[in-house]
Formats: sequence, C-alpha cells, structure tokens
Amino acid sequence: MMNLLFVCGLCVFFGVTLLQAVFAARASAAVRRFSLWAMLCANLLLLAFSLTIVLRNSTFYLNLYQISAAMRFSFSVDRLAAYFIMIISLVSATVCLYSLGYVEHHGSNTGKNFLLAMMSLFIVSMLLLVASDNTFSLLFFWEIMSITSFLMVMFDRDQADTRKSGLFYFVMTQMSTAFLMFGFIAIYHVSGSFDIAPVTGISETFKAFIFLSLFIGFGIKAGVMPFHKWLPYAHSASPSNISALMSGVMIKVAIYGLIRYLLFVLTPDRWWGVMILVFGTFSALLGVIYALKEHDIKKLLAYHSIENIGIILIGIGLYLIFQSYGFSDLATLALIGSLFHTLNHALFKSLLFLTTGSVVNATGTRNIEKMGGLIKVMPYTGILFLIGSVSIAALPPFNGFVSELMIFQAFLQSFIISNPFLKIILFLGLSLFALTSALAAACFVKAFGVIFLATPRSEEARKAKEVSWYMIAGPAIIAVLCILLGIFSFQLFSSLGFTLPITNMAFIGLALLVILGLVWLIMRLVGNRTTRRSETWGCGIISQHSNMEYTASGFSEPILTIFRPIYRTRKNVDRNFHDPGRSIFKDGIAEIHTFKLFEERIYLPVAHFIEKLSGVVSNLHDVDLDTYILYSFAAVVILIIAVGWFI
Amino acid sequence: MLWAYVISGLGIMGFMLMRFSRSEKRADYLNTLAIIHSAIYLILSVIALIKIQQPSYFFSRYLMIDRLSVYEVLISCVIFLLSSFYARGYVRRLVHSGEIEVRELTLFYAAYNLLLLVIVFAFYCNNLAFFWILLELTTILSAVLIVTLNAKENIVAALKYVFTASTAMLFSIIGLIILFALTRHATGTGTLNWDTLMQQAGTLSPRLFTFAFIFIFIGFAAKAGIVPFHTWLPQAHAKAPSVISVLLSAVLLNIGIYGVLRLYAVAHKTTAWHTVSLILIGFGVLTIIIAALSMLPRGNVKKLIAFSSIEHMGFLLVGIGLGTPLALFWVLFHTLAHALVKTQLFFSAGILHQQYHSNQFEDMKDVFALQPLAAWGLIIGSMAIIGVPLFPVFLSKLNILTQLADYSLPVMFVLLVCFLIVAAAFAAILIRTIPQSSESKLEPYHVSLSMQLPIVILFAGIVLIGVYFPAGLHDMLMGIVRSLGF
Amino acid sequence: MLSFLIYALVNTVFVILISPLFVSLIKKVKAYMQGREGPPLLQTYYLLGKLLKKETVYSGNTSLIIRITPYVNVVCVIAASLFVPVIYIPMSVGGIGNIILFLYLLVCAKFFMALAGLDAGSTFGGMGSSREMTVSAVIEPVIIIVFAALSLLLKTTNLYQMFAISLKSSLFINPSTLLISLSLFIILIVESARIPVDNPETHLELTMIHEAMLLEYSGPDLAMMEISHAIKQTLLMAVLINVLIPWGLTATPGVLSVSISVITFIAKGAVLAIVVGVFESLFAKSRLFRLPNLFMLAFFFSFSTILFELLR
Amino acid sequence: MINLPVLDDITKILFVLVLATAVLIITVRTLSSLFNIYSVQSWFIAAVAFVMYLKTGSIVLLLLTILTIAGKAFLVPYVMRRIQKSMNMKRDVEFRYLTPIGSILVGTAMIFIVYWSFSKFLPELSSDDLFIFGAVIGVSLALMGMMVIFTRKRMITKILGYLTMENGVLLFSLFIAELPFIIELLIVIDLVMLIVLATVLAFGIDSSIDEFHTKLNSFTLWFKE
Repeated sequence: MMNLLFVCGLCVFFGVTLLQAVFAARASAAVRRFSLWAMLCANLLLLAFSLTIVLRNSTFYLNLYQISAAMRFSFSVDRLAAYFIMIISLVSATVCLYSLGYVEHHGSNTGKNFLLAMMSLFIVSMLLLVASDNTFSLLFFWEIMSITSFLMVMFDRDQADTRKSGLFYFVMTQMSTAFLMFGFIAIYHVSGSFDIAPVTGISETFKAFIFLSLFIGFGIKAGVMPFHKWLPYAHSASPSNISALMSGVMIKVAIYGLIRYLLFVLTPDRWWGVMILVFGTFSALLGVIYALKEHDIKKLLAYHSIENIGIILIGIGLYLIFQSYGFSDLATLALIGSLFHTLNHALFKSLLFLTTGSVVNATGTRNIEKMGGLIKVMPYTGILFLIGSVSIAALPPFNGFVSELMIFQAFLQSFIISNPFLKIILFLGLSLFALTSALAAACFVKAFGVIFLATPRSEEARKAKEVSWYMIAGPAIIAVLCILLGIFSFQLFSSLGFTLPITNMAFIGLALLVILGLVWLIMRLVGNRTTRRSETWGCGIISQHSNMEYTASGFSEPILTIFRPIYRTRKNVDRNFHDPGRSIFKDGIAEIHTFKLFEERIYLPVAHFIEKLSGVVSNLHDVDLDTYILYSFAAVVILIIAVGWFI
Repeated sequence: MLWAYVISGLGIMGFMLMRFSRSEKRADYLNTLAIIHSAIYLILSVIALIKIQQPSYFFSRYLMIDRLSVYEVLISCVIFLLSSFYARGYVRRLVHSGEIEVRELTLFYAAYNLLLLVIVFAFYCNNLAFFWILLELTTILSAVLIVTLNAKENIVAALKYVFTASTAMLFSIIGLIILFALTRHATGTGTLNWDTLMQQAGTLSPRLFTFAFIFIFIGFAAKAGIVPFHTWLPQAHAKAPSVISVLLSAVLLNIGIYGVLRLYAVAHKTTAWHTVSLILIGFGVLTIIIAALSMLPRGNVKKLIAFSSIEHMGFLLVGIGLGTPLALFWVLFHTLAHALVKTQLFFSAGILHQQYHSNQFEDMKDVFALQPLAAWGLIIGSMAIIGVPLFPVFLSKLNILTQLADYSLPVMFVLLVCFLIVAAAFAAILIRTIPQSSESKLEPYHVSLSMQLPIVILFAGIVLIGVYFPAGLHDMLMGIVRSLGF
Repeated sequence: MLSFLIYALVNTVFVILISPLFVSLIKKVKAYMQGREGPPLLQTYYLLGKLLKKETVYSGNTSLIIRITPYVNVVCVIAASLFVPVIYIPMSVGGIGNIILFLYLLVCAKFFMALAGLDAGSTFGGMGSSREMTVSAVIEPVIIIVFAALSLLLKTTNLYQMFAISLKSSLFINPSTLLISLSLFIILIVESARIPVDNPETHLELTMIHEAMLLEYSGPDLAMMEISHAIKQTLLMAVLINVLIPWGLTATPGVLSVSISVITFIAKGAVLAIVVGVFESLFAKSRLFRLPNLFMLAFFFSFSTILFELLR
Repeated sequence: MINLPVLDDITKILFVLVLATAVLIITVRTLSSLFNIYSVQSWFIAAVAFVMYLKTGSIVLLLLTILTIAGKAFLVPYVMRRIQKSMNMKRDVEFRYLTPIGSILVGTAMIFIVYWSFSKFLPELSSDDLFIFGAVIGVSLALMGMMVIFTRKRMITKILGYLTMENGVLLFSLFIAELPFIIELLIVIDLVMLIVLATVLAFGIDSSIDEFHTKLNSFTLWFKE
C-alpha cells in the first residue's frame, strides 16, 4: 500500500520530466496542463503517504535501486522525514495548481516545457533527498536539487542580473555541496559506511569539524546569515512559482538535513546549541532589517525567508541547549516549535510568493513604489496576500503566531537554566527575537500598505487586472491552511501525542468570534449606519494625487534612521564643470548605494583574491617554447636534487 | 591474433595509397577506410576480450594481452570509431572552409590510422622500452596530425608538443636503463618486461627502484600532461582539429597514465610503494591545483576543456597513488568516464568552431538558435565533467575522495576546493556565453548526421554508465585490479 | 467553565465602562496643571455617545481595510481584557492569560490600525502608521524583556498566576518589582500614546502619531477606535497596578470581595491616572529619534532586574 | 675481449672531450660550425662505443658504433645542413635566460649535482666506476642539451640541443649493452624520425605555409613506406 503510493508518485514525476524534456520543442499548452495536473495528483499521493506515517508514527523502508552495493538508492521514512515530505508535497501541490495559470505567461514554448521538466525533477529530488536513508543518495539528490533549481533560476537568461544571480547561486550551491561532501566523507571515514546512523567513538575536535562543515554546508543552502547572499538574488531572478518552491521548500530541506544530523547522527555539545542560537538570532534580525529597506518585493520576501530560517535555527539552538541540560519537555517545546514554524513558513511564504507572482504579472514590475491601490482591482489576491502578511507578522490566531509563541515560551522559561552567563545570552536573544518579530510586522504593514492600499502609483498598477482562477485557487488553499493550522494547533499537537504548555488557540478563536458577534450586534443597535463617500482630507487640497501618498521608502525611513549603523551607505558623485578651474558646475551624477557589508567585505574580496591568483598562474602558460623547456629543466633538476636528498 | 591487427591496419593503409581523381569523393573514401579500420579493431578487441585467456604472450613475450590492456584498447577503439564517424562530416567541413588542403587528406588519414595501430600496440606491448618507443611514435603522429591544418600556430603548437614531450621522454630512457641495470644486478639477466618485473619486484632494491621510477615517471608525466610537464597540452588541444583533440585528450593521455599505473603496480610489490604513492599524490594534487586555477580566466572553449583534462589526469594520479584496490577500481572507471565525457565535449566544441570559426566564447552568439545540439552537448558535458550526479564522473569522484579521506582529510579538502573552482570556471563561462546574442544573424550551417549522431550516442552512454553499473564491467574492473596484484 | 464565562462578562464590561473615565481623568489633571478648568469627568462618555449618533464618512480611495479595522481593534482589545483580571483572579482556562498572547493581541490591533492609516492614501495617515510601527518595533524588545523579567521574578508566564503570586508574596519591598514597574510605566506611556512619545491633543503633523492614523475616521468607527484605545490604556494600567500594588484584588469570587477589588481598582487607577497626567504635564514632546533613549532606559531597568535576580 | 687499463683512461678522456663539445654547442654562434661540432661529438660517442666494444666484445656495441656514425655523424648533420641552406640563415646570435658564460657555469653545477645525486645510488648497481662516470656524464650532457634548447633562439639550434640530450642518453645506454639490440635500433630510428620531423617543422616556422606542406608530404610519405 505505502509502497504503491510512494512509487506511483515518483513514477508520475519522472514520467512528467521525461515527457516535458523529450517533447520540449513541440509540446503544447494542453500537454503542459496535463503534466501539471499529473504532478498535482502525484503530490497528493505523497501527501497521503506522508500523512499516514506522521499520524501512525510508523516507519517505511524501501530499497529502490542500487548502482553498487555501497551506492544504494534506499529510502527510509520515519516521522521526521515524513513530516518534511508532507511539507514538500503540500506546497508543491498548491504551486502546481497555481502554475496551471502562471506558466503560460512567460517565456518561449520550449522554455516553458523545459521549466516544467525541471520543476518536476526538482520536486522529486527534494522528496527523495528527504527520504534517503544513506548519505550517497542524499548527496545524489542534493546535487540534482541544486542543479535543477539553478537551471530554473536561469529561466529568463537574457537579463544581465539573472546571469549574475545564476552564477552567484551556482557557486554558492556548489560550495555547500563541497562542505557537505567533506562532512559526509569524514563521517564515512570514521563509521566506514554511507548509512545515516549514529557515529560514536570520535574525538571531540574531529566531531566539531564534522559539525562545522555540515553546518556550513546546510547553512549555505538554508541561507543562514553570513552565507545568505545568494538567496535574494536567486529568488528575485527566478519565476515566482519557482521562488515559492525554493523559498518555501528547498531551504527547509537544508533545515531537515541539519536536524537529521544533529538528532540522529552526531551527539551535540552545548556550544553547538549556543552557536546555532547566535547564528539564528543574527540571521533573523539582519534578515528583517535588510528586508525593511528593500523595494523589490521578491527580494523583500527573500530577506524574510532568511529571517524565518533564523527563527527556526533559534528553536533548534534552544532545543540543543535545553537538551544538554536535560530539560527534555522544554527541549521538545522548542524543537516542535521550530518544526512547526518550518511548516508555517513553508505555507505563508509560498502563499506570499505566489500572490506576489500574480501581482508582478498584473503590474509588470517588481518595484513596490510603482504599485498601490491594487486591492480594489485584484481583491482576491489582495485578501490572500493580507492573510499571508498577517501570518508572517505572527498575529494571533494565525499559524505564524503559534510557532513563535512556542519559541517565546521556551525562551521565557529559560530561567530554569542555572548558568547565569548563558541565561543572559538567552535573554538578549529573547529581546532581539522580539525586535525581529515587531520589525517583521512593520515591514509587512509597509509591503501590504504600499502594494494594495491607497491609490495606484503608476499606469501599470491602474490597469492591473485580477488574475486567473488557478492563480487564486492555489494560494487560497494555503491561506485556509494558515488559519486552520493556527486555530487548531493545540488539538493538532495533542492528536500527534504532544501535550505542550501553549494556549488553546481554538478557545481564543472562539472568544474572538463571540466578541466580534457581540460588538457587531451592539454597533447595529446603537450605531448610526448611514455612510457617505468623500475626498481624503489633504489640508484642503482638492485633488488627492498619488504622489502625495506615503512611499515605501518614506514609510521605512524612521526605522532606517534608528538602525543607521547597520546600513552604511556609500555616495559616489561625479561632477562636470564648464571651466578647467572646476568652479562653474555644468552637470553631474550623484548616487547613494547601501553598503552591502557581506558582499563587499567577504564575498568579493575572496573572489578577487582567487581571480588574481588564477591570473598569475594562467599567465605562466601563455609563453613560448623556451620557457616551457625551462620549466621542465627546473623540474628535472629539482627532482634530481630531491632524489639525492631524500631517498 | 595480433597479426590480425597488423595486417588489417597495413591493408587499410595500402588502400589509402590508391589515388582517386575527384577530391570530394576522396575525403569520404579515406574516411570510410578509417571507419572500417576502427570497426575492425573494435571487433578484434572484443574477440580478444572474450576468446583469449588473459594474460597471454606473443612474439617472445614482447607483446601481451591482459585484462588491463584489453580494457584500455577497448576504450581507445570506441573513441576512435566515434571520432571516425564524426570525422566524416567534420573533415568535409574542414576542406570546405579551407582549413585543410585536399592533398593533405591522405597524410591526415594515414597518420590517423597509424596512430590507432600504434596506440593499440602500445597497450598490448609487454616491454617497457618497446612501450617507450611506441609512446614516442604517438607523439610524432599526433604532431603530424596537428600540423596538417593550414596555420602557422599549429606548427608552433606541434613543435612545443614535440619538444616538451620528447625531452621529458629522454629522461625516462635514463630511468629505463637504470631499471634495466637494477634488474640485471638483482637477477643476473636484465629485463624490462612488465610480467617479469612484477615477478621480480620483490627482489629489487626499493631505493633504486624509486630512483628509476622517478626518471621514468618524468616521461610518462609529460605524455599524461602532469604539471609541470603539461605545458604542451593546452595549445596542442586547442589548435588541433577537434577530432584530433578528442584523440589527444581521451586516448593519448590515458597511455601515460596507463604506464604510471603499471609501474605503480610493480612498485606496490616492493617496499618502495609508499614513497612512490607520496610522489604520485604530490604531483597529482599540484596538477589539480594548477589546472583549476588556470581554468578560471580562460576564454577559449577548447583550452578550457584541455585544462580540465589536465585536472582529471591529476585526479587519476592521486587515485593511483592511494593504491587501495577500491581507489584503483574507481581510477579505471574514471578513465572510461573521462574519455567519454571529453569526447562529447570536444565534438560539441568542434561543431561550434565550424559555426563561428573561433574557439573564443565571446564570439559564440545565439548558440541555442544556431547549434542547439552542440550547445546542449557543451552544457551537459560540462555538468558531467564537473561531477554532477546522473553522470559517471560523480561516482568515481565521490569514491576516490572517500578513499583519499583515509589517506589525508586536509588534502581531500584542498581537492574539494579545487573542484569548486573548476565548477565555477565552467559555470562562469557557460553563463556568460549561452545567452549572448548578436544583431548580425549568422546562418546555421547544416551539421551532417555523422557529426550529430556520435554526440547523441555519447550522451546516452554517459547517462547509462552514470546510473547503471553493469555486473560485467564491475567484474572486469575487479579482475584488472586483482591482476595488478592489489 | 461557567464561572469563567461570568468572570469574562463582568470583567470585560467593567473594563469597558471604567476606561473612558480614566481618559478624561487624565485630561482633567493635565488641564489643572495648565491652570485650566478642563472637561467634565464624563466628557469621554458624551463624546462616544455623540460619535455613535453621527454618520460615517469614507474617503473615495479607501478599501475594506478601513472598514474592518475598528472591529478588529475592538475585538482584539476586548479579547485582551480577558487576560487582565481586575475584579478577581479566576482559574485560567485553555491557557488564557498567556503574556505573549496578550501582547500580540495588542500588536494585532496596532497592525490593522497602521494599515488603515495607509488606506486612505493621505500623507498624515502614512506618516502616522510609519511612526507608530517604528515606535512599536523599538519598544517591543523592552516590553518582552520586562515581561521576561516578571516571569523570571514570579516564575510563571501566565498573567493570572503572576497576579496571584504577587498578591500572596508582598513584593512591594522587593526592589526588582519597583524597577519593573518603572519600565512598565514607561511602556504604559508609550502604548497609550502620551507625551513625550506622542501628543494626544493636537492634530499637528509634527507631533501626532496615533491621532494621525485616526484622521480619516468618523462616526461610530471613530467611537470604536477611541474606546479600544481607552481599554488598551486601562489594561496596561491594570497590569502595572496588579503587579506593583495588588492589594484588594481577590482570588476568590464573591460579591463582597469583588466589590472591594472593584473599588480598590478604581481608586488605584485614579491615582495612577493622576500620576500619568502629572507626568505628561511635566515633560515636553520629544523628537521621534530621541525616543530610543527613553526606551533604552526602560530596557536598562528591566535588564538590571534580570541581573538582580541572577545575582541573588 | 681486450682488458687494458689504458682503455678506461681513453674512455675517460673521451668523456671529457664530449663535455667539451657540449660546452661548445652551448656557446658557438655560427650554425655550420655548430653542425660540425655536433658531428664531432657523435664521432666521440661512437669512439666510446667502439672502446666499450673492445673492452667487452659484445657485437651490439660494434653495431651501435656503426649506427651512430652513420646516423649521427653523417645523416642528421646532412639533413640539417640542407634545411639550413633552404632557410639560408647563417648564425644564431641571440641568447635567452642565460649568457653563454652563465650557461657554462650552470652546466658545471649540473655535473656536480648529478654526480652528487647519482653517486648515492649507482655504486649499488655496479662497482665499475666507468659506469658511474658514464651515467653522470650522460645525464649532465642531457641537461646541457636542455639548456641549449631554452637558451638559443633558432629552432635549428634547439634541435641540436635535443640531439645533444639524445647523445647523452646514448652515452649512458652504452654501458648497459645487454639491452636487446632490436630495441636500441628502434630507439635510434625513432629518434632520427623525431629529429627529421622537428627539422621539417622548424623549416615550416620560417617558410611559407605552402612549401612547408609540400615538404611535410614528401617527408611523411617517405617514412610511411
């Protein structure tokens, strides 16, 4: 039964890949629609599969195929894996539904077909990655995931910035693979097998090395702060349904890997927890702060992914710390919190990316300064985006709030830890975490307000139309899930066998509903219900104009001013003068750029160093015969001396 | 058995000398002969693989057929067959674009077939000195093949090749003489036969063996393109017609590695082997580092591919140096994988070169519009060569690295970084190339089927061995490793 | 369960009824400090009544956001009022009384208010919501850390239990409580939009934050916004009171005890309102970008409390 | 099979003379005299071979002597002279990396280094000090030839340098007479072919591509039969 579900799902995916890839040149919109529906069904199959495992808390093993004895594609799905499979298939299903409407808008016929082929390969590689029970297949599908996503990022390859993003993404993703390979092979070196099984009897330092390389490897993919740089580029470059998949699911896969190796393979030390906590906190804070100043809506969302990954990491860090002190129920609270936040973020982030895709389609720009007033022309999309914003801003009773509540609870109860130093760290982390979520709320007031409210700021925005049915249905499902998961979280956990010290949101929801009813009733009774339409009050200016509105930059300006030290800006001014004495000013250009700290202090210097080095090395080759012979001569002489010396 | 090779080979060459009047026909005629030649050799080798019990010796033990040599010969024959097919269309293009004179064709194909003959016997020969001679012959022949094109740079490239390779080879004669003296001193009668060396290895003095080994290694390294004797390689590969670049990169380099492998097998029987391992791994890592760094600023597609060949040779050297059975197993597999992938890359590059008459990336505009197949070949080949899953290089890379981890983790880390740089180099260039388009639309020329077919076949083959490991291959490789005494 | 429902009803109604009183009381005090007569104590009730009778005017640019916001606000603060017992401390049901939830209900109200500020597309509204979100973002860590300090002090994260514990143990002598209540007071000032953070009287774009968002409101909607603001203020006052000087608040329902606690609460609330009024008249509206210093002060107080607790 | 100590002395003298010729090849500028020096060097090598023949009496050495004289003292210089005529250049005056003096110094250093290195190993192989001498002289001759290749500018001279290296190797190999004759022969033929090819290529460098190809054809056809 389970086998059937699993294998059928996979077969459909591979079938779709083949179909789309082989007929890439010819396949028509009908074929595409067919394959999308097929993918949707396959996702549902796997959803059913994973849900049964999650609910029954059983495990599932399947040795699908093996290249050689050492290199098996064998899968074992336990509750954790099934949970992530659930996330993947759920989000992918909705994305497929959305894509039914979306894909037809972009690119050449071949391009679309190829995109679908890659998309299905991408989804299936993520599923199998999570299901893998040995390092080999994990690495295998990890690479395939990276490559397919890279190809999809390159989808509209004619834009220059897409190319830049693509290169950036490719290099970073290869780097993460390299680090993972190092870690895995190091594990193999001690355990002597590719199985994902507890490693024992290794020295502390060696274990630390393994942990660090794995953390970097997964961290790059998850977009943890110092390694996050690829994320905004890649997400803004790729088509929106792909961004939804990447940001909603792919970076979660990295989280899965981290959790898997921390829980089931390595035996963590306390400082790992602290380290992860610190990294998480900074990713969260800086992520949201960078998001505040973004006006490219997709970059903004990408930075929020970084923030939420940070929150998830905070949860994991807390888990490790509490575990190391033996407060197992608090640890469980933190871990479940971060896992639940993983699900929630997957949901509302894909919801946001999908709706953003619709908006970008409708307006033809990613710059929110050019939008505005869209809720009147595309109300459904607007409402969906609002739900997404409310959940990502962690407002009760939505799902985002519940997971953050759990992490807050874990934080607040950290007073039972004895070590005062650690306690102070935790309280600082707590305050920064609070700051993060407040800023997130601010950021989404800005995003929603500027995109959907007030009057249109550009012709495109004025002419925008509501998108097709598919592109509303897909997000709508997620939106409903966001609410349900929020309200019935308590019942959910108890049905899974976790009784956690959190508020019963169903109760709160009920209370809110009752109060709403009462208030509404009262207002009906006592309130005057006549309304009148009129102008916005503009100090007596008769015609309200869109460029009198508050802009996104204006909105975030006070916060930016307060956090000025974090965004350093660089001005470059070049002036032209009429006279040689440079006194009579003709014209000039003045620009202010935000100083991209990580890019300009870490990434580019390293890249430049390597470039310089390789330049030197390759210059050695561009010479004539004499020099070549000289090289060999020197080499031979050195060899002769070395032989005489050593042997 | 081996006579069959000689006779058929010489017969083919006899046919070549027959003059034909019309030039167009001549190209196809010669090419047909070449195809027949390589086909016959392939069949013969398959027979040799199945019928003849390995090892068996011929000509007073100067020649032998054993598992390893048959394996290498098979690879070479397959590559030769594919490139003969490819050459059919390609040479026509060359003639058409005036890059090669019709009168050169005889010379070209003569050298081509002779090269096949020589290579096969280089693999089959049992005697080191004889092996050395054939190795020199391959240098000469490939030099001739390079200079058949109408360009001064080709002569320069060929000269560089000849000088760099053969000066190094002279030192390996010195090594041979020392080895010979060593065996004579050890057992009374000197010998340079592989099999006898294997038997007598125990009696040789490790110090002197290492001494001899280093000198012999210099020559083989030059042929295999190991830093610092690799200098000839990039230009030779870049200037040669793509068919020949394929042979240089996918077949000739293997011979050098093959020699090193044999020698290492002998060394493994002495106590000198860990010194030798050290030397090999040292040179291998150096090679990989230099190659990886030189790939970043390349703008020339064929040079890029050539440098990646250097890098892979270094990797093979490292694998040999590890000297564990698994490592060698995967080294052999990697040889196959590398040969196939390289062939595909150079074929695609050849098509593109015919389109743009340049190997520079920035000249290649609207690649997808003009030459979709070649573009895909280039992309897929690059992915395969940087070791992406679905492709065989990934398997061998992973496994050799795993073996390397037991030798030294830091070295492995260095290699990972180098591979990262290589990947970046490929990605950077492809990403820069693929999207660029030009206002002046070129006409896509008609790529004949004989040029497209090999690429498709190779793609299928690569993916096949990338995900499916036939038991036969597995047993064969295991057999080779065991026959080498590991 | 039933008892809880009764509690909810009574408590909520009481809070709703009492909060306008405090508002106008503060106004009165300020008027006295400025040497004016000031409005009558029931002024706010009159105001609300008048607004309920008036018609609602919506700008042509607005969307449904501006229409739902008043309901969201009222609902959220009333729900929050369940968390702050002022008449007596019931048994917590379904985790009601959780600090975080309490705070986030208030944030929810604020979120929608800010959206509504942007909805009409007027410059003032945008400015108001921008400033509001800024201030709330910066004050958020302070609030959290204050409550963290409380939970550290009282070893619980539930308001009911907090009050119960502070009721049992005489915390007045405990310096930590004083420190915390100082920062709680600052929070009260900030959240109820008072000088030096905000200026509730004027409608000058230079000073206003909270009012700017309400500019487009009129009629019953405005009434709802006002009452919810008043309730929010009362709730924060209640928290401060019940933590610092909980006497009079009972843990056992009963006519006598409840009436006692009601009376005491009104008294304490009045005192606190007067303090607030005096405080407001002593200070001048400070620049927006000076505010972080004030918040840092609160942060310092609460963090030093934590250090106190750790060192003990 | 004569065994006279004088033979050893003669051999040593010949070694010295060979080195002297090598030094000359490094320094001399006129091409024609370079060729002469080279053929003289080959004569010396042949002489060494002959002496060794007298000493050991193995027929292989005699054949080698003849081969060397035929191939290296006559054929190769002849071919090169023709090439030189057709390219009509007289002198090769430019030096790179090393001045003649410098290269002589380096060459001497090479001899010492090689001696220092080899004397640690070869005594194990044979007690005969001529063998060691031969090895040292041979290898250092090869290295000097290499120096010629990368110090001189003209292709022709480079080829001479290569030939010198080859002579060195040959000199060394004389002491391992058991190396089967067939292989010796093949090696020599091989090298000769290499030389001819290199010469033709060198010709191609300085001549028009067209006549180069005619030459190439004739030459390759010649060696295919």
